Amino acid sequence: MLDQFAFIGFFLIVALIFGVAPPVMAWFVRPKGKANPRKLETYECGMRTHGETWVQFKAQYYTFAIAFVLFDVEAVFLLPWALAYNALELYAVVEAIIFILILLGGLFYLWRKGALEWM
Amino acid sequence: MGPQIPLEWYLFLAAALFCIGAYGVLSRRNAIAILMGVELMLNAVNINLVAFWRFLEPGGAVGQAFALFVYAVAAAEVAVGLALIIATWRTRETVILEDVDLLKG
Amino acid sequence: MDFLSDLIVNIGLWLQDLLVSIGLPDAWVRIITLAGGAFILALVPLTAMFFLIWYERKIVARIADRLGPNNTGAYGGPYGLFQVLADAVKMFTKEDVIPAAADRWIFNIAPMVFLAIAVVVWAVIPLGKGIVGSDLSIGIFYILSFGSGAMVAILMAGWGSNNKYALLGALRGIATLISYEIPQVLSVTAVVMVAGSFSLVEIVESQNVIFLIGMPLTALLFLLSILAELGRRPLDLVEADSELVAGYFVEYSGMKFGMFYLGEFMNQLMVSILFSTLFLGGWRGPFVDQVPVLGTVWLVVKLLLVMLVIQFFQYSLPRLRIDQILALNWKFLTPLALVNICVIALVGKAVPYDPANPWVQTGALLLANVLMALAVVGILAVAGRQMRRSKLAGSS
Amino acid sequence: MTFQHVLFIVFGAITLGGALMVVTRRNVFNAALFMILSFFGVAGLYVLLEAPFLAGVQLFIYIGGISILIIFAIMLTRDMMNPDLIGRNSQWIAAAVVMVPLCAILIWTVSSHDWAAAPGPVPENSILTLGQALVDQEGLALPFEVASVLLLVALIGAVTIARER
Repeated sequence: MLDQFAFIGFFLIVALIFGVAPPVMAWFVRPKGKANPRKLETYECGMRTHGETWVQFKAQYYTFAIAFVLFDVEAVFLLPWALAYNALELYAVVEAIIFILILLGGLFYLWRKGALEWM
Repeated sequence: MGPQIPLEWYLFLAAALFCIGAYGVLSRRNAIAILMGVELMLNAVNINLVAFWRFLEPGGAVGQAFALFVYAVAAAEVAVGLALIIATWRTRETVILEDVDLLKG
Repeated sequence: MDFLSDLIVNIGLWLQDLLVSIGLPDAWVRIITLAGGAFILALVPLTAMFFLIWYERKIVARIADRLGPNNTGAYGGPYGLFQVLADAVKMFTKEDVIPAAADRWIFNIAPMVFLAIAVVVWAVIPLGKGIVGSDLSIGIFYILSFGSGAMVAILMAGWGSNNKYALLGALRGIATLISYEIPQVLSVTAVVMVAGSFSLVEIVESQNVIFLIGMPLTALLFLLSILAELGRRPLDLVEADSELVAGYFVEYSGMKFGMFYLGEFMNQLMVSILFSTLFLGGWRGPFVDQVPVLGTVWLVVKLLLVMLVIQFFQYSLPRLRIDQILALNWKFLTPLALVNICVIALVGKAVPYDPANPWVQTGALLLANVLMALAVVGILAVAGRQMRRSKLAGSS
Repeated sequence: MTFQHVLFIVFGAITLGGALMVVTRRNVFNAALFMILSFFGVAGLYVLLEAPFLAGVQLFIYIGGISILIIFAIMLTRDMMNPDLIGRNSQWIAAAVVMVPLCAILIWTVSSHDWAAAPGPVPENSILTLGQALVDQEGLALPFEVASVLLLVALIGAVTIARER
């Protein structure tokens, strides 16, 4: 198994090289020199930027992020079950379906409570 | 070819990671940073679980399965913890735990 | 003829023999072949890119009733084929502007992380019969887990730019990316269930009947989720060029912008191959057993088709609003994906797979899919009528 | 010193170095990025322990899920923009004084025990065994269903708390 991952290790290094190489190569050919301070201003369609960038965002983003993480974990539980699916008995399949339906019930509850609406 | 690294190395690493995480929990003021420390501690626990699975019972599934359950607990803990932090932020405009002291009003 | 029939595999073996014959120690031979193989495999998407960007631009031009790159002069080459090369040279020679307000470290690292992640997933994709970097036992899960790292790069870019448009674009983009990852993973779960393996090679080999026939709904779920993942219209909130200028990479210029562009194209190519591998049988096709090189040709044909479908979505549909996109995912695709898994699990147990006659299970699955699709359409019709009625009642 | 030892030291250094930066950086966003680096190192350790599925889960849930959640929360509360924010509280010296001996005690305890030598290789189908054990009535079927209930409770609870009313 580690033999398979040896290639992944090399590939990881190669991918990092591919990531770092373009800016380094560009450094040799691109024009350098001090840029006009106007050019270094934050871009905002020609206007001066106003106030902090970190304006407060809707908590609604966070609601969906929570649902995402928990369904992610559910998918991770389902993946080994899916791999073993062909070797399983019917009751094991039904167990996993109960597992899915419990979370689906939670999703429907949130839906009825209006938590999935974008306000 | 079995693993060439002794079990102790993993346990040392997990112990160090756990202590770093606990230090983060005890010494940070920002509630989100404290949660990050908790995550590091959970990771240390998981390293231990997987290392014991590998060295004591590689044929079984219990070690890996419990690591999966720890993931579920970690996800639930982070979701609820951060939701509390955001609810507190909405009413008190702070994430500094020392300022969130309801008894002082 | 023997040599021709398994061209790429034989070249690899020949190189290995050559290295051994010069008298290098075994460990060095292994390291050199692994590193060389990794480098060559990483070059494949990069070189394919030059053709595929040209292909996309030609399709876009035809949809918009234009000609596309067609300069036959010094730079363009025949049919404008070298246009992309000229663009790349331009990118390299552009000035590199780092905004004064930016967080320099995060700003500079973000495109590198993005491109590195776009490259790293290529390690497990089978590009033809016997041509695969490493046939990992967790193959498809490896791609999914590294793919989720791209979100971190996007957040880094949005944050490091210190620009309102960039940060808002990153947040909105991440909101769609994370939402649509759920149907993607769940549709992959359905494929894994039927194929019985995570390894992409084994998934291809188990497709005696391509999975598209047995699981059209799963394929549709996967297609929609990759559209969102690529930031393609109708789900292109990540960029939304008319609202957010360019999304999370507004502040990037020169080669760093080029890296985001290149990374997105590599992702597009990767998910096209993934779709072909999971649902269209990958490199399998007629005559592959006699001439294995033909497998790569079949794969290229399939992935060009998938890319064509993606382009049609991209350039003929309007963009959805963010509330519509999230509602589509959480109220429709995610429940459908979960029900889909349940149905496939039950049907797969009721009609077990028979190696002698693979069409039996496929037919049962197809029937279940059709029934499921009819039920979904029925529920949608009833729900839509109710919604219209309540609206009418509310307005009067 | 074999190749595996070198890899272990590299990944261990990534993990511990990232973790140290997490607990010492003032800027919470930077701390979150170092936390991601630390998680990546742990995934590498899982590969060395021949648990590739868990390495994938580590990337998938921790980097793709939990870290994103934490960064979202940082962006929603934007408290690191506060200029007079000090990263650590008044008891940080006490915490360090407690934690260094605790770490020493843990390491001493671990090293004073005689641990079993490494057994043979992990069977090829360890993920399959995991999948079967998760839904096995004799095995972990109950924890499996309870995990689902836990996720359900966390989903409803967290969304209800975080919602704007």
